[in-house]
Amino acid sequence: MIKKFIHQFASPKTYLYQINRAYKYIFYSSLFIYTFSLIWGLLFTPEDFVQGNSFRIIYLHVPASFLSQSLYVAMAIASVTYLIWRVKLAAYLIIAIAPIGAMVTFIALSSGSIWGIPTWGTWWQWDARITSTLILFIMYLGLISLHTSFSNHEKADKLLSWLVIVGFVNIPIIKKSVDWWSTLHQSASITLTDRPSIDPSMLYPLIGSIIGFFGLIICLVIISSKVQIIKRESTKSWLKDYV
Amino acid sequence: MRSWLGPILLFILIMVSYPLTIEFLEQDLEKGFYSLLWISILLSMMFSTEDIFLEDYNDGSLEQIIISSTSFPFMVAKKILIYWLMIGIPISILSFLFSLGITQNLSISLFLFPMALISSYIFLNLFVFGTALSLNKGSVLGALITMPLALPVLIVLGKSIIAIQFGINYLEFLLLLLGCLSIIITVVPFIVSYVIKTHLE
Amino acid sequence: MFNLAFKSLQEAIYMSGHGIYVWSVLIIVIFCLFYAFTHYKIRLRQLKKRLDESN
Amino acid sequence: MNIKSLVEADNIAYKINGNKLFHNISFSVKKGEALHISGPNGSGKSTLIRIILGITKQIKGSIYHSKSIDISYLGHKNALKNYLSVSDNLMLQGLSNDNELNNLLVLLGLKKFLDVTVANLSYGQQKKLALLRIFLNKSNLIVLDEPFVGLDSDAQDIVEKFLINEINLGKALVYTSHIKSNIDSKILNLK
Repeated sequence: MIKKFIHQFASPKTYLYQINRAYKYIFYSSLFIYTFSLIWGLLFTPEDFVQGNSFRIIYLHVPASFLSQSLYVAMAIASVTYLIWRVKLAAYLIIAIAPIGAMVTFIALSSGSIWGIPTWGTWWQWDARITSTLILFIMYLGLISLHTSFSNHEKADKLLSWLVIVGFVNIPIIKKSVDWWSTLHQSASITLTDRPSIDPSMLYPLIGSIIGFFGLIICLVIISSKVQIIKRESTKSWLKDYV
Repeated sequence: MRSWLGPILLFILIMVSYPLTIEFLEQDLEKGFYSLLWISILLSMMFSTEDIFLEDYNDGSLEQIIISSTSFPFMVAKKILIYWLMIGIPISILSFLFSLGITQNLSISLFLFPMALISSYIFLNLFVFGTALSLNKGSVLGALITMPLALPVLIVLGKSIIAIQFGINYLEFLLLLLGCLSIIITVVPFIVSYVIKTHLE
Repeated sequence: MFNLAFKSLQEAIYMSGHGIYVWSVLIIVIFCLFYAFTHYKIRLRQLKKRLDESN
Repeated sequence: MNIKSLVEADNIAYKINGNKLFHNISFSVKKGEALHISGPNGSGKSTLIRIILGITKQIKGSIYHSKSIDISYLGHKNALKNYLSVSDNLMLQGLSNDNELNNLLVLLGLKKFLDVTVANLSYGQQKKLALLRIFLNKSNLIVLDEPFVGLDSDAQDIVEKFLINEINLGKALVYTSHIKSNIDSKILNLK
């Protein structure tokens, strides 16, 4: 019963038609929210006492580093769905998300290290967060290169989902161990988590930028999954009607 | 199985070239030695697994094993064990010997030996997973995929050396690795056999 | 809450020395998002075109 | 499902990257029967064989294996270790050095090559060596993918005779071949 329901609901055809309707609303509303919160955050919030103006990078950095992990979680859920119920759409989603995840992680990494220059005085610090983000980035690249090296799509999908699941089990382990490792060093002078409390005038634009960025990335995932569906289902007759 | 000597030689070469890259008469050889030791164990394990299934895949033996009634995960586990016996154990003994030459502190070397045994087995399992994924697509891909998974083990290894240098109880590190090993030993053969079956499809 | 933090445009760009960091991060983010959107849009158009031709 | 059949396929189909290879394939193989899968290159013969073996999964339909099934299989890859000698290969396959093996070695003309590494044998000789596994296996279903390729007519005769004898003894055979053979078999034609 469940299997039938999932297969019906998650058929690429239904997905494509449903998603097309929602796409415009998500895109324009999240674009609006994102730009609004960025302008608010970058120009209107008061200066931070400790970090000065460089703290404004928070509005660009935090959404990305937040999403870099959620996207991997999404991939892991899709992988389990694919391996258990053989839902094709889930397989398309995995490989649709992977490059976007890599891009978001890259944003998180580069913005973090640029932020590091004014605050730490160096662009790279072997801090736990940065290191685990770097490892996550490498994992994303590994996923992409695994998938592109097989010409048989079904095979590539299955192998990819195995890797995603094993990697997913490992992410908390890597995070924990890197945390543990970094306690050896002097802890970084300023970390995000140690901030006492954030002023609401700084918090609201932050929440807004997270929501907006989230929506934009969802739009990206939608388009790239569309690309995957059209690429992989190109022989289906319904697709020709759709186009 | 013919290639068991290669990884051991690689290990020896890295170990020998380490002092050569440091200034002559350097007194502080010990400082970077352990991290290099763990990394070279990692590298030689990576090197040793690069074609663990490739030959059987190319000549069709893998298909025969799957068709026959023998348990495939069990065969994978056996294969990993043989690799460990032929490569992992010699490398662990060698790392014991090399560390004797570097440090005067015997307890470090004595402690290092079981760590090397366990960690080489863990690395082997992880890289076998990687090579199984990239089976006929070259070993670089498999290594790239599985290296991040091996990092926590490296961290534990590094910490354990520091613990012993400062006289902290290091037994818990050993137990931690043993725990990891027991999970990995039971899980990896099953995942690897699924992955290889996917390849043969 | 909605008071401009800077007195002039120049000051906003300079951000007392930190402007270069903030704006370069902004440029990276915008570039990445823009690139990704156009990349996928172009790809989608190509695929649709190919499908049309095969009909 | 018929009790006697070892393998029964019901309406199976297969696709690669979304392209149909074959569909609506149904057949059954009973004890004492042979099934010849024929068709042009690329029609999915080998894939069908692999589905019968249970290595590849069909996209649609179902395939039943009898509980008592025991398969011996030889495909394009002969599962021989190139760098080992003939006798080492036989040992690796678990074939004991008994009379039956000895007779077969003489019959197939492999006796004098026992100490030669497999890489130095000709393709036909390697094939014969690989067929030994099939000859000596006590399975009840023999699956062969192009067994006669590379064999001279004498060797083909020996193989055919052996297979016919096995079928008469109540074993089942599934094979693909584009070389004509004297085995009396049902034909499944893939387009």
